[in-house]
Amino acid sequence: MTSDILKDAKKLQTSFIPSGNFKESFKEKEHDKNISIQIHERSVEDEITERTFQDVSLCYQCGKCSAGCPVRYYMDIAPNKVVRLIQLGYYEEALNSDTPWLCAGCLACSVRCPKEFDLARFMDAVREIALEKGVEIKQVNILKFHNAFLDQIKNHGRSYEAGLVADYKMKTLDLFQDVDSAPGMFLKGKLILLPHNIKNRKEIKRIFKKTSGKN
Amino acid sequence: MRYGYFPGCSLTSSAKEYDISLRKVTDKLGITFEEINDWSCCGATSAHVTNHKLSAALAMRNIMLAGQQGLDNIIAPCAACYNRLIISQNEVKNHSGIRKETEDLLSVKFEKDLKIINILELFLKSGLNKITEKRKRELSGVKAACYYGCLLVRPAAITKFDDAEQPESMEKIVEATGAYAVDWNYKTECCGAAHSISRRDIVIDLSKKIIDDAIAHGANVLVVACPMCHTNLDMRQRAMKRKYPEHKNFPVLYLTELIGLSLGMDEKDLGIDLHYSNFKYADTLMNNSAKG
Amino acid sequence: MDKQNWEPKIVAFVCNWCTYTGADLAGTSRLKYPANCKLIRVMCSGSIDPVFILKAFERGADGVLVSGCHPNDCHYNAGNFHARRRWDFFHKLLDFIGIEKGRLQFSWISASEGKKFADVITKVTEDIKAMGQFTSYKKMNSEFTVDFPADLAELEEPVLQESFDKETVK
Amino acid sequence: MKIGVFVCHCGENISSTVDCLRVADLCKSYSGVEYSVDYKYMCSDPGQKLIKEAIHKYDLDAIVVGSCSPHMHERTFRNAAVSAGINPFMVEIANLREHCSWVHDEIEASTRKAIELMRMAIEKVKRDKPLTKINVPVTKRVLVIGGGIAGIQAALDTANAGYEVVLVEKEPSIGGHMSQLSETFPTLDCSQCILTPRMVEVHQHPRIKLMTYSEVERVEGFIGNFKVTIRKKARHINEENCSGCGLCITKCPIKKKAYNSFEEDLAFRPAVYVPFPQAIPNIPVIDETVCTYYKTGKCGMCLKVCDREAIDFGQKDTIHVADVGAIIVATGYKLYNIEKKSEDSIYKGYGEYGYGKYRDILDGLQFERIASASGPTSGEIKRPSDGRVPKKLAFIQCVGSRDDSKGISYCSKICCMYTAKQAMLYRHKVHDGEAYIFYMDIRAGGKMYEEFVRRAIEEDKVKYIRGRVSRIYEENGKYIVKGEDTIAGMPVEIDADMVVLATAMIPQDDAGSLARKIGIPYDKYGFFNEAHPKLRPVESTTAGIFLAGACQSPKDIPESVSMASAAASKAIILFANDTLEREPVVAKVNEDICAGCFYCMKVCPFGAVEVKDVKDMNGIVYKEVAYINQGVCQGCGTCTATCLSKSIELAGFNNEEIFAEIAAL
Ligand SMILES: Cc1cc2nc3c(=O)[nH]c(=O)nc-3n(C[C@H](O)[C@H](O)[C@H](O)COP(=O)(O)OP(=O)(O)OC[C@H]3O[C@@H](n4cnc5c(N)ncnc54)[C@H](O)[C@@H]3O)c2cc1C
Ligand SMILES: Cc1cc2nc3c(=O)[nH]c(=O)nc-3n(C[C@H](O)[C@H](O)[C@H](O)COP(=O)(O)OP(=O)(O)OC[C@H]3O[C@@H](n4cnc5c(N)ncnc54)[C@H](O)[C@@H]3O)c2cc1C
Ligand code: SF4
Ligand code: SF4
Ligand code: SF4
Ligand code: SF4
Ligand code: SF4
Ligand code: SF4
Ligand code: SF4
Ligand code: SF4
Repeated sequence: MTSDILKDAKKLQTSFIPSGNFKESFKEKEHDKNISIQIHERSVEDEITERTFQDVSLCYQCGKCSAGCPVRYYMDIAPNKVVRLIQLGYYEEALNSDTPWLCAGCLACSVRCPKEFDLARFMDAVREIALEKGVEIKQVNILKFHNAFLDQIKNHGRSYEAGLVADYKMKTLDLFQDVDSAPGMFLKGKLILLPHNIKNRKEIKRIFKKTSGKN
Repeated sequence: MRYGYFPGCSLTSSAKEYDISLRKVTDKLGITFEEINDWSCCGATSAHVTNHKLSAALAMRNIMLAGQQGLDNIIAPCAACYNRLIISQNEVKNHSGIRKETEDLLSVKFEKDLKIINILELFLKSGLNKITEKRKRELSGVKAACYYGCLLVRPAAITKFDDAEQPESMEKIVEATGAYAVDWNYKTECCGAAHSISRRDIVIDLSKKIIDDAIAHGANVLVVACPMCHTNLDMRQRAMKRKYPEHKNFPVLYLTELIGLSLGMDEKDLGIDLHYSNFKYADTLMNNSAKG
Repeated sequence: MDKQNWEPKIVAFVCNWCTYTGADLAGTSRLKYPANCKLIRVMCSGSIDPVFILKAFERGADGVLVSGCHPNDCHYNAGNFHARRRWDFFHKLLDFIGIEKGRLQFSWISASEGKKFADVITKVTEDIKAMGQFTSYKKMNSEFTVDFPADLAELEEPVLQESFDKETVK
Repeated sequence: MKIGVFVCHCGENISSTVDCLRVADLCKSYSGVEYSVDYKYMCSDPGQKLIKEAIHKYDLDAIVVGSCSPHMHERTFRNAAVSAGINPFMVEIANLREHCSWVHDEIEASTRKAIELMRMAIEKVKRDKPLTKINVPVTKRVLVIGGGIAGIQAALDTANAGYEVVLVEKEPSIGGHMSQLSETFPTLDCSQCILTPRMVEVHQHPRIKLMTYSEVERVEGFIGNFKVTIRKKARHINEENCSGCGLCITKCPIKKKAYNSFEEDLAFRPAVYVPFPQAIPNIPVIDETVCTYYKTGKCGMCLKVCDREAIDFGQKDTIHVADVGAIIVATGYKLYNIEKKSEDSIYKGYGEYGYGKYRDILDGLQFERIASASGPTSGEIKRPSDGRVPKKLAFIQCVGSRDDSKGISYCSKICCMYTAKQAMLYRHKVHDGEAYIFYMDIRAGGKMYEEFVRRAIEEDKVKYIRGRVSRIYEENGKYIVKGEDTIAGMPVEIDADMVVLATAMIPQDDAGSLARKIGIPYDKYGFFNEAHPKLRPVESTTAGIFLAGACQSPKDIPESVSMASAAASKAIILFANDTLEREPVVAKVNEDICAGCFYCMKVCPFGAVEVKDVKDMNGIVYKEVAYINQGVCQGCGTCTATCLSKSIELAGFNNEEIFAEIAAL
């Protein structure tokens, strides 16, 4: 506990005192070898603004988003705090958080935010940037699921559960998780074993290829 | 006005019954539509949470195809597809940068402005009185908790068809079938569908709360309009029971299935037997009707 | 007049309450700025008629500055909003008749912004200097302007130039 | 025209960088200049004497002084001109000091500029016309609109200064919102107890004419000379005859058809009613919309019981006209309603808090009534739904306030304080009750305010939770309040028995239409605009119309009262003279060329433009033109630039004068 508090105090110092400019001080950290993410000239905050068309400083930290978030209890930090970290330049902490990955994209926060800040969209951008910067994602299964799902689309144009579940299970090596549903589905003829390939798979492949490049 | 149909991936597999009942019911009500040729997945949650450009392109591909096919509207029965399509379309409309990027990606120009409509809008538009007129089965004992989920009405500024906090359109449809719609609290609470496979623990908790609230408010059936919601609320009940032993199986119907039942259709015809929980829905509900 | 010694002639239309007073403050603070710009005082920037500006160009101004109170600070409440609105339109018109937009500048300077006044005048002067002399005003379509009253139209070109030059020679 | 030119050295202030002698010499060569001279100190007595003598000696018609800023000495030189017989508006000042010598160092450039400035002034003065100050008489009577605490205070102050007051209140009684409050922060004194004596004083004051149940229909005229038309709505009770015995009220069989709006709809009232027992005047009103007599022609119970023959079912609205010299607007506020009223309203409503479908979710004023000793529960804190005493109370601040998406962007300023007060009152009344307040910031800037809030926390153990609530819903008779404690970084759920929303203070519904009627501007929300946010906070931008209380922005009682006294003193200052003198810088329409487009009317910030009929010799109207009311026009000139046909001139700054300045360059 104590050490954590001290760590926080130290962080505050490096962030606030030397330059008075959060973005600058983040750049200073470039020399710190422990930090796994790359630092671009553009700050993460600017990148988010560019991708989401909204200024992060809009958020006045009322917490209404977190108060109504259905997955709040499973997150390591509150959604509003992720915004706060970005506002203050603690990009590393924000990008390393579980919260964006646990966000279910339900939009409850976005429709209730008094400042009309689209937090769900903000979370999208944080995830994108974390992936691009190669941050290690702790909610690994969630990411693996998304990848498995996208692989389905990439290869077939549509997703189909059997392939998805198989692919996901290969990726996670968690073979027993869904036993209570898969056999039932199969028996009911809902778990189709062969993928439905769309005709123009070439186009889909092209879309994937062209969008996979880093910004 | 030519309606386009975008079933989305789920309706071709895990939510076949939704597709089946939708086709049956619309047929009976005289609503016709054409499936979009060679449609592809809208990208779902996975695309937009990891790669926005990809997500926009996947959604817009389908809208573009529908346009080329000469359609004016797209019916997207899956709430998630509906949300992805309408949000992507909105984004392309409002941000010329994204528009250009996506147009380049798909090598087309977006010219036609198609209206994306969800299942509720479809029934509201085509006239609720048609349902009432053709009603065959007595459903007055059905006490339905209308579950919108999170993506059907949000964000209201874009979907523009119902209130985001106290929506009432599904209730109107349910009441047109002669069933009773209960007032409850979890109409728009998220069931966590995005994490259905990867974080089942979360999904089970969230879905459990939804079912409990429906029961607490006197509902005897949950009515949904989204395959993801259905999967979580129906299929996950066994796992729910494992975690919460006191849990009792609770019927979850697609809105189209409820309409089908009221129109006098057979359970099997509607695909209700494909549900994970083995209920004799019609019987249960009818019995309730008898009981009043 | 040879090109080397050319000094731009700039007219500023300013409101009585904010910018004119701001200019006073620049004076009391002894700030320095180029002497090319002369102020014409009006009660409110809302009363500045686009015709005034065209007239100024017609009379040989190389640049025109219009300045009033900040939004919400207008002494008359809303005059500067009207000015602003008129401007958006007028800028387009200028473009249409072939006057570079930079020749007409717009700013908000309050009564306490002496420094800003000096800075704006310096900047405008430099901008106009960089653009060079404004010769195309003659081409201006007369249908966009109203005539000067007769006695003014005939007003001799400023006497000061010649006599002043004479005196310096002397 | 003979013009005199006077170039001042200002000691060395001007002459150190401007060659004053040369400037004066050169000016001589300009046509019309009869005399030109330079002098060390023009503003000094000898300097002024020099000007006066020159005027006499050379028979000058106009003068130009090259000196400091007109804001310094324009008045000095005008006075000098006047005493030598020249019209003060035939004086122009060229600003050679602030705009020239002090800001340039090069002698040559400065001198050159000085000459140009002089020349501009000379060309302008040639076209100046003599103007005379405008004198308007003053009617020494004030109209106060709104009888809340602000209107009451303003009326009493003006009346006590010796002037007549007409106080117009749209409700049946004066008192406004203050009469609804329980106890008031920061001293917790009883609202009614301090308000009632003032209301009585208004009623009995010989110089205050009180018109309740009345509304202002029209305001014409201008400062010192307003003519107001007032509609006195039919009470259906003859005020002269009624003794206020209240018999009609107790006998009226209609008991539960109409919500009692004074009780914020927490109770009912009969068809014939006074809003509250201490009402001033204590004369009932019959509500036509519910009274049986108006529906069926029967009943008439009140008519039977009233032995003073005061019931008058046939009474009609009456129209009254009053001449006043000043108007004080004090129409107060209303509260944001969390129910969505309409699709296009700027207030979107709070569906997530239940759109007002739960009866135990109250707004601030409803709680005031419940906490008030004279309220529907006689001051006992009880749930409206079942009358139980709530053991857990949640307060939510900033509902509608500071919310760009559902309400308004501003901070309502008083709700932090009244929430602290209400939580305190609750804790005083329900000793074993818990009070939670969800807040974003505490804005307690005022004398004893922060101490008050701390007292709520430290002495009364009210729990403050920093974070906005996302949802409220009912579960087993409790209200689940879902919040986030943003300080602890933890989600919070409170199962409250009752919830009080500190809803935003917003303008009255009719604020906009009232403002247009009386010709004052209002902001995008509907609050009336002050003339200057810091230096003229109680004046509207329309001369002679003053503002008091919460109609200008959210305010508590102390502020409303200070503003009311300030507005009263502004009116009294106006009445200190019999006539008003105004600068003649006003706009005037040339009726011959006015095209009657009335664009000028749209842009005039002061509503000075009126429609005037132009008649031919037979008295037949053949066109409408704009007419500028010189009493109202403030001389901004916005209309002049707007008028396409160039039919408006601003005296002292007309087009010709400005063209002259341009041409002189
Ligand atoms: C819940 C709550 C608690 C509060 N508690 C406190 C407290 O403890 N201490 C404190 O200092 N302040 C408190 N206030 C603030 C206080 O109510 C206001 O500061 C005060 O009432 C403002 O007075 P006013 O005269 O400006 O407006 P109002 O009280 O609103 O009076 C305006 C009057 O004008 C009348 N009117 C409106 N329109 C017209 C029209 N067109 N023609 C004629 N008449 C019209 C209205 O009927 C009303 O009588 C509280 C406010 C609220 C909402
Ligand atoms: C850092 C700071 C920034 C501020 N910024 C703003 C702002 O942006 N906007 C705003 O609205 N307000 C601002 N204020 C507040 C503003 O300064 C005050 O509201 C305002 O100055 C108060 O005016 P006053 O006349 O009451 O008092 P003062 O300005 O203090 O004037 C009192 C006068 O009385 C004289 N005096 C004192 N005692 C005696 C005596 N015994 N006999 C004779 N004369 C005496 C003093 O010398 C002084 O001249 C700011 C205040 C501070 C501290
Ligand atoms: S609701 Fe909006 S303003 Fe409030 S903390 Fe969340 S993002 Fe920020
Ligand atoms: S969109 Fe994400 S962060 Fe927002 S409420 Fe839903 S799950 Fe929470
Ligand atoms: S109207 Fe008659 S009965 Fe009613 S209060 Fe007046 S005097 Fe009494
Ligand atoms: S006539 Fe109307 S007001 Fe009179 S007693 Fe009957 S209902 Fe009441
Ligand atoms: S006064 Fe307090 S409660 Fe009211 S809007 Fe301002 S901060 Fe919110
Ligand atoms: S003391 Fe000053 S800085 Fe602190 S809260 Fe009050 S007003 Fe703000
Ligand atoms: S703008 Fe000019 S023409 Fe039009 S009404 Fe006003 S004065 Fe007349
Ligand atoms: S000068 Fe200004 S105040 Fe006067 S009439 Fe014209 S616009 Fe109105």
